Amino acid sequence: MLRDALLIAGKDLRLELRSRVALNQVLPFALLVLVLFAFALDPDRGLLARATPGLYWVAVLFSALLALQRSLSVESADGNRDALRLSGLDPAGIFLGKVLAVATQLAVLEVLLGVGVAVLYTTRITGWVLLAVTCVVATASIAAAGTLFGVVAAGLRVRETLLPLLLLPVLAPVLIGATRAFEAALAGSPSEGWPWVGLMGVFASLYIVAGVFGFGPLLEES
Amino acid sequence: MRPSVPVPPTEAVIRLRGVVALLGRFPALAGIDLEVAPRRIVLLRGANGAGKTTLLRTLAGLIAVAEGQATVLGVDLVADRRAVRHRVGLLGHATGLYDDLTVGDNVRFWARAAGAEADDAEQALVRLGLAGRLRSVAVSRLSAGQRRRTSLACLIARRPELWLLDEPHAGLDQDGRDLVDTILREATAAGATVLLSSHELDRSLQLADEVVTIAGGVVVADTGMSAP
Amino acid sequence: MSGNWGYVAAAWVIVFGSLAGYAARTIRRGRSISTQVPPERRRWS
Amino acid sequence: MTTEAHRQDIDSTGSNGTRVLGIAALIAMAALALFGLVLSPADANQGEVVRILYVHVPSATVAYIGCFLTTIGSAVYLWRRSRWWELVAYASAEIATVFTSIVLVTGMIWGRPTWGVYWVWDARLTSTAMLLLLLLGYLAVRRLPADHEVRTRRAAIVGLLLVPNVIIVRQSVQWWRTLHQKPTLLANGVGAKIEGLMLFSLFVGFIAIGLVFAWLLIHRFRLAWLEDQLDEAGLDVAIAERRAEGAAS
Repeated sequence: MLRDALLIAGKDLRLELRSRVALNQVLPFALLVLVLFAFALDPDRGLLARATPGLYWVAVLFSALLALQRSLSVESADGNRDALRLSGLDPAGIFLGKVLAVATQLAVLEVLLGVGVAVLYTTRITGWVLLAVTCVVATASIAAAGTLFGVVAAGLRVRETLLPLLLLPVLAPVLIGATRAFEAALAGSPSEGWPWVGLMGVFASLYIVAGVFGFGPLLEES
Repeated sequence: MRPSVPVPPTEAVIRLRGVVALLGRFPALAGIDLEVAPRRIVLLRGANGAGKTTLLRTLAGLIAVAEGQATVLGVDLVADRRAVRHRVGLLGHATGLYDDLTVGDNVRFWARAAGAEADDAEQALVRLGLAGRLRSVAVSRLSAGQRRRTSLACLIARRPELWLLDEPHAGLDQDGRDLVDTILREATAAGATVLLSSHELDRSLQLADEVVTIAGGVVVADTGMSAP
Repeated sequence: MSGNWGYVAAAWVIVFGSLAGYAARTIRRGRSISTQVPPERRRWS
Repeated sequence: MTTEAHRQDIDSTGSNGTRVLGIAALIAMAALALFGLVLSPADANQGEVVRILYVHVPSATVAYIGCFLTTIGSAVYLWRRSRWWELVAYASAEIATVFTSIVLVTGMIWGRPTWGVYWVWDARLTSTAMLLLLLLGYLAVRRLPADHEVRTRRAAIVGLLLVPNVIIVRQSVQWWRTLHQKPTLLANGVGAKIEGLMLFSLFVGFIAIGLVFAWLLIHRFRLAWLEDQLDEAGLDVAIAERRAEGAAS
């Protein structure tokens, strides 16, 4: 299972290195969202500074949708789904591999977006440990739930509209949790942030387990 | 090509009894009876929509058997059709290749996914004439014939026990078609069994040991059930 | 607070109305579809 | 509402059992109207609006029951391939959606005179709204224009995660609101002291709404089952036609 996961993750990351879709399209989109928030919320009145953690995670969430669509569209093209089923790869391994690849891309995106926030919104960054751990669990949550629901929506004509409808309500706790944890870290009171990390940890574990067991049946149909 | 024969030679590789398979609500196979002995090359004939592609996909364990009995390579498809998948090689209309990866990446990935070693991928690339400049070209920039060769390379690297080929000659030049025939003969010599559909009638009649004709999702003619 | 009957009425009308509407729709769909199903496949009739 | 079920008509989803159930539900609803709107007194704090709760609270309960049935049905379907349970999951999800909408709308109507606003970012309201969205997601997948197998498998995965999702969403929203403000809004609401006739009216509400839920569930299940049968029945004909096509050539 682990071997299969690494094989799939390696393939997906190689695909990204060769095509640069996330780098050339998703990252600029994320930065664009940051700039749009600045237009919508007047930076001079302090609104932007107070809303920074929430805006950061909303930007991550929207970019994640694009990254997920990309990650799943490469598998639904031209018989790749059949090829995967014929390959003898463990479905759980395929799931974990895709999650790993998406999470890696999101992590890079989060770091760059963090730099963007620090520069554009002049945020003073404190509470490094909490920030980093929050990023890890939130990214795992988004990648796991996103990959599972992405496959639910994959291969259908309505997938572009179905994935946000399914995924965003489910990710609401992650958005709330990651935002509160960031607020706590930036406010210098990390102890308020750790319960949220725990909640997101539960969420991530739930979806990883669900994906490991549910991915087989999802690949199987038809 | 290494031998790959766990099936005892007298046992039929494929044994279908009244197999019904559905595409959505449409019974593309409406009761197929078919028996294929090992090491044979079988040509599937039939008009468009007769059920050739569905039959090949059902044999590969991709489509569920809705009614009837089916055994492929000793695996009961009704009970567990997943168990047969990694032992067959299916070449369909779709290539199953990642457009943004290179030829070499694709063959290596699918070979490793099937549990083959790096050597097998390398040999397959050489065999299909893809070991040179083409190895590092992205699949999206290949011609149809070159894509076909890449798919075939992925297939060879898997070393399947049962080859299921949907129009393997399509899109290939003269050399490519000859190469396909040679590869298939070698595969049967090494113990594998081949089912193919083709519009290249003269060529495939020469290649095939027997001809099975299907129409309306059932077998209407079979030139020989007897073992060679 | 006695002037709040309007809210009560609105809520009850919505509850009874939507349940009745949904029930009627379910029955009507059941009727139209069961005429299409062969009788031997209708278990409870 | 259930009067149509009385007719002795075999071309429907009704049966003797559901007719009895339907009559009982109608009587209970009439009793609920009598007790809830006429016999029970107005509340000391809330006044007449307390009467909304007699339908609101039981609706919330059956909505939750529907969600549990959806998750259980999806789990059994994935585990045992039971089509019966898959249909239970689908039927109860649709009914849960109806009741969740009722809960939200009646809750908002109750909130306007009680709090002065239709909507507050209260944990209960917010998580119920998210629940409605999750249910809509399940129904969207179950009604996809795709193969039967595709729809049921994918919907079952969504349905399986429905209750865990609701629990996590609830937890997160609860923490979120309590960290910001004290949840005082409901202090003089549902949990407050209710006595005598008011308690009995609420009890009648549970009976009546529960009966309606059961009646709806049986009929909706049978409807889904008939849809399934229709597919199956078409199949025999299709196979025969397909074979004839082969014989003709």
